[in-house]
Amino acid sequence: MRGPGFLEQLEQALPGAVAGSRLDALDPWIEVAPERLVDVCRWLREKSAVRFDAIECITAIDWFEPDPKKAAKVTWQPHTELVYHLWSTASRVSIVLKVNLPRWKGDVPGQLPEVGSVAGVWRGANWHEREVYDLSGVWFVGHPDLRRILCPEDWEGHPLRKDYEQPLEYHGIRGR
Amino acid sequence: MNHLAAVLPSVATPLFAGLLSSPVGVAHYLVVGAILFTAGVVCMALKRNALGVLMGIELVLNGANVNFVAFSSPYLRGEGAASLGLDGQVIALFVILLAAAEAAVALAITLNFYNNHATVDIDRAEDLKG
Amino acid sequence: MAPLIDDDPRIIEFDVRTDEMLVNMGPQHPSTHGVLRLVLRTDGEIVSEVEPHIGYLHRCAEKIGENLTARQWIPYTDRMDYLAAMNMNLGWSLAVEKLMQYQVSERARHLRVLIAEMGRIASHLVGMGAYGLDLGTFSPFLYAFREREKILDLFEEACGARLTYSYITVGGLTADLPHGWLRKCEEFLDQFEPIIQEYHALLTTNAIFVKRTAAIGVMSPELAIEYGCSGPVLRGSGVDQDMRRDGESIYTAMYEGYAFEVAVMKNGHYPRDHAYPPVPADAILGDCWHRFFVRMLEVVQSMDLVRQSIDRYAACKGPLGEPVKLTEKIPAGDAYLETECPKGQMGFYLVSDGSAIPWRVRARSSSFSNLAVTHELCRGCLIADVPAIVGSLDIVMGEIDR
Amino acid sequence: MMIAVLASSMSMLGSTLLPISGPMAAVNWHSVLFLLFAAVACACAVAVVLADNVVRMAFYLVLSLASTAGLFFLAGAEFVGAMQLMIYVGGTLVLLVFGVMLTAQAPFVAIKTSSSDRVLAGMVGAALLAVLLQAAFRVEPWRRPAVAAEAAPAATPIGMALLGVRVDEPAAGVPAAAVRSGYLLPFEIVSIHLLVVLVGAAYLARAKRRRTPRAIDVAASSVGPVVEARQAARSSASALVSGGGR
Amino acid sequence: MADFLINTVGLPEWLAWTVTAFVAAALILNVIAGGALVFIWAERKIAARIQDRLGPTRTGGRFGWLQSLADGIKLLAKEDLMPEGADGMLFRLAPYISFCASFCAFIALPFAFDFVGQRLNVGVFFVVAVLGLEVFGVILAGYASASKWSLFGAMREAAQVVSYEVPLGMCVVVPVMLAGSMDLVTIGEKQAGWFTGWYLFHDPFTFVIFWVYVTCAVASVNRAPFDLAEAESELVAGFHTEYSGLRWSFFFMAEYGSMFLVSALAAVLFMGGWNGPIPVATLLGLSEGTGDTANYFVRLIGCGNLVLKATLGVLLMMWVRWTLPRLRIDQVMTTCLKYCTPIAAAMFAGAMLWQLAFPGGIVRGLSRPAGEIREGWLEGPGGLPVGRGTLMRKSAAAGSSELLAEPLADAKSEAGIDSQNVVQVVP
Repeated sequence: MRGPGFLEQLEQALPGAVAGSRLDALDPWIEVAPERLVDVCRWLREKSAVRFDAIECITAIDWFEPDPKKAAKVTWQPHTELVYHLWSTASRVSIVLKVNLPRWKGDVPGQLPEVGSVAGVWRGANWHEREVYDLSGVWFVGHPDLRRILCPEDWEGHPLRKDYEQPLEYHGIRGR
Repeated sequence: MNHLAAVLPSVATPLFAGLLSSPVGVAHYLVVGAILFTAGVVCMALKRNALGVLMGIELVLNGANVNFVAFSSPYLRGEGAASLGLDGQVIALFVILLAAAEAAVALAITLNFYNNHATVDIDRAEDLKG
Repeated sequence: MAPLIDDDPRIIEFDVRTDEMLVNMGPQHPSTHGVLRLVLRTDGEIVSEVEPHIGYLHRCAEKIGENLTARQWIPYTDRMDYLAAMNMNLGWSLAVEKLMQYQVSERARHLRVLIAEMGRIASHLVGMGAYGLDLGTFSPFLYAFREREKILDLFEEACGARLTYSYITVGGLTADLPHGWLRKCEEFLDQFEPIIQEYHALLTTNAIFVKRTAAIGVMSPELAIEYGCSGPVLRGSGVDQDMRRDGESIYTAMYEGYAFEVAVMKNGHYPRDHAYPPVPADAILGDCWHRFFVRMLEVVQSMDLVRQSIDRYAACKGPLGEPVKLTEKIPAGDAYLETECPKGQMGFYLVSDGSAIPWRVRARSSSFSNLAVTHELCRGCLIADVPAIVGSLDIVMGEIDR
Repeated sequence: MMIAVLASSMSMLGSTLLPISGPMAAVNWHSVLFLLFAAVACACAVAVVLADNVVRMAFYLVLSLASTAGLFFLAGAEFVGAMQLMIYVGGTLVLLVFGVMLTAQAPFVAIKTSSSDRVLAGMVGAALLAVLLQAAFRVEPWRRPAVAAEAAPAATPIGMALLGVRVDEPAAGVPAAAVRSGYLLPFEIVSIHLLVVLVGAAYLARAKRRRTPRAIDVAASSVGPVVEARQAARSSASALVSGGGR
Repeated sequence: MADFLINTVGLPEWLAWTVTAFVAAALILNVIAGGALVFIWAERKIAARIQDRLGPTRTGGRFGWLQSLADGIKLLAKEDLMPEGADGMLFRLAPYISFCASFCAFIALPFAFDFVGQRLNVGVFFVVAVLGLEVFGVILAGYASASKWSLFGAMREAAQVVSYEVPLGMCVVVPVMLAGSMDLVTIGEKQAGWFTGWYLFHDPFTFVIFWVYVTCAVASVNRAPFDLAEAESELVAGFHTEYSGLRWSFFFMAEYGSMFLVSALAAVLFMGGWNGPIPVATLLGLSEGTGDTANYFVRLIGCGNLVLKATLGVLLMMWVRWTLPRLRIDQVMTTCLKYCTPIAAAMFAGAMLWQLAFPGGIVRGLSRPAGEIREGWLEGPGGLPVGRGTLMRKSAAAGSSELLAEPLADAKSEAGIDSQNVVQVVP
């Protein structure tokens, strides 16, 4: 979505919520502060001029390079990036929200990063958040039913993290 | 007891003698009716499941029905025996119909009881105990 | 639960009470369209709650995508919606092309339309036949498969595969059509057209079929939008949205110059509905019948598009163009693209760090969102309605579980 | 006691059967079938008492009642027999099993009876049986084997009797006029009774419950609002250059 | 046959009767088992044709004749599974109960005049009653399987079959009323002659009620679109989900047996039974009583007639099954209680009134206003009924509507009266 005007409206309505934006990208995006995410989403759905009434997709990108040689060359700090693709059925426009989270909460490995759940804003986000939790390990605070969805309930680890290692065996089934 | 022991052989001999070759009479049917009736009574007394009691009642009614039909049967009438004629069959019919009605109501009561008490154990139905 | 008294407004029904029962429908069940498991909480025949459990077909396609080049991942998209693999190939190719800002030749563009719309017909035929199966009639299923076989024959002739084609690829298509293909395709369309009336007679207008589907599983447009439903499921609720018209320019440009009307009910009418059976009186917009009917209309719409694309493709004398190298580097950045697949809007999201292998690959499945709404639709329905509702969503587990 | 009765009857059966094992030519098929049906009926009736599982009880009861229907056929009461099959076995017992399933908490319902109850009931039952058997054998004419009679079919007379016209010959010694009234009144009473029972049972068995909101009740409102919202959004979104669409 | 064995072969009487009974039982069993084999093959072929494919083509020659036999052998060889937690005895017995019910009903079904296992005075009633027992095997199977899907199937079957017995009974009562007898042989005999004598064409009401009967019969034998108990898309396989091998096949033999039975019953009740549409035998001068061989020949033709009609009914059921979707359970009950029952009741009343107004049916009654009208009970001089007889009405041309009565030949001897004593009957 290109439109500095819209961004200004958002900043006016929710000061401090926007952490950054890039409107000249292929898919223009707005970076939102993690703690303001739910507010922003609620505003986008209910208050904004363009009602973003559908959530299409939630993606978690694990920015982490397990290979130390390559890791030396990368320009970014390791973090988890959440990407929300929203869609307005009414005006047929889309918007991309990005949220940057630490890879682990408080940088303690094993502690999942937390962000507010938008399942209360769009009911359709429920399964998407469950999938992100399941595969990428992000804890959505306030989600009504945050369980694994694609992997079995007793699966360990979050497969889409870059440092994920497949278990040697699962219930007697060889993994590697 | 003594009486029965004395009576049984005397009456049972003609009964069982040639059981396969001689035609059966009303008494044969009465024996079946008696067994069904007794089984029903015992069933009613014994079962704690309301539906079991219901089945006992069905058996009792059925035992009675056997007698009615036997008494009315044109095939079984021995010489000199009185026959109920058609009446016996019609009464049996009514018994069957009323048994169906009774079963429906009893079942409804059982279901109601089950809804309220979550059991069909009739020993638990003691709300009205004085 | 507080006891109810007779004049309590909460009591609406008086009925024989039965115990609640948890029933597993699936993962091995004839009408769950693959390995879907629905846990039903039932009171007698009435279903009070349905909880779908998915993941039985999870193959970590996204993780695999992080280890392959963009073109190498094409066969994995085949296996998502294996009933419309052509459309899956197209979606991923377009997403990559969007990030690469690559323009395919005009000839390839028309060929892509032709192939994608044929794929849509094939997918809807399966959807229709399987829906009949869900409602207990077997014959339409075979009628549908008979025609689908012919499409698969055509596909086989074009690319050598019958199910997992990998035909449309980044930068164009793997091969041009063989000689005489277009004529065979036209022959197929000519003989297929009257058969659609047969389907309408067997299903759409069949009294029992209408009774089983009309006013069942009614989904309001608000609900459909909130759950991110798409495709015929969304249009069946009366929402006028079709990515072929409303999508991003790289996708809509494909259909530029094509005449088609989105199959959605407007002012009580479907486009060109005089040629098709009337909407039954007891059908409510958003119910199973409408979802089914939208699919049937889209078959006709796709046939129309195929005819148009055949003409354009035949008229287009330019080169088809070569697909990009298998190890083509992708510029850094990210791109998200949704295409209109037969089951709904299939989104592909690609994050690249500048190498040939994407950093992150994401497939947004339409059936995933469409299935998520099941528990809303099935609340209070009968057991027999559950297959009817799930069938009307026309899901494919390969796409949901990825 | 019961065992004693059974043992004595068994021994008598054995002793009496032996002499007639030779002349099988005189087998009376009516008697053979009677024995068959009677044995099944009695054995299953006893099995009903002994079984603990309600569904098995119902199963034995079905066999018992069906065999009794066979006895009715043998006794020439074909209509009653068919009625027994249809109403009792096909209707009442199906209803019973239905009730069992509606009230089943565990997969197999079995409420055990205590063994002291069993002994007590067995004694009482045996006493009752003894009395009944005695009564059965007491009346001389009943014990006489039947005169083989070819009986007229009873279905039509029963039908006529239920409609108030007696067409069968009256029993011996009864004045013809006394039985002419038939069974119209009882028939009507039973009909009304059945109707009342039907209503009453339906009323009794109902349970109150909250209605689960059906999807159809929260059904689709029209498309109108969305379309309007779209128009509104279109105009207000003019500030934006949408990323998609045209 | 027993007479033949005793007199000609010289068997002792008890052996002769036993052999006769076993032969009769074997014949009926053959009708069911052999019929099931043929019908399953036919169903495959018909389904295949309806669905634009070939069906079995190789097993046993050109048309796959032996396909069902091969299937039967396969089923025999299959492992007989029983789920853990099932009630073993009931689980094992249930298929046989179903089959027995289906089998027993054939006892009273006449295949031709006197070609009947046991001619019962209440034949119709017996057949319908015994057919209703089949549900018990299904219920037990569903219950004993310890599977929720089976239980659902059983409950549906119980609700459905018990409900459909009501309209089915009403439909069956109409021919009984017209024939004045519940004896299937008598009902069949009454429709002898040309096809215009069939009760199907008796009057408009019987024509309608025939189709109600067809609906109810399809429902009561659990065939599509009423196959709720085994609805494979909802209940996996319903009551026989847990069955395999031979036990499973017994359910199917029972199903095909019942299908044939209700079709044959329809033929006897409405379509003239063993009487062909054109009385070929009569036209050829062959009729009952011409001689033993002729009798046998005529009956054989009649038997073929009935089997043909019943097969047509079975084929109709197959056609319906492969064409229509399945109804939902509430719709099935609605069909029964809101449509079939009232229609059947109204048609019953209509047929009754028609019989009063135009006795003898639409063709006979209108073309032959005088002559034989109907049978009834005759009143003797003392006002007491004296026996069965035929009520006559003098021809309208004679200008009199007086009712006369003539006792039937056998009734005369039975009641010990002759026609002179019989006077008028209530009009």
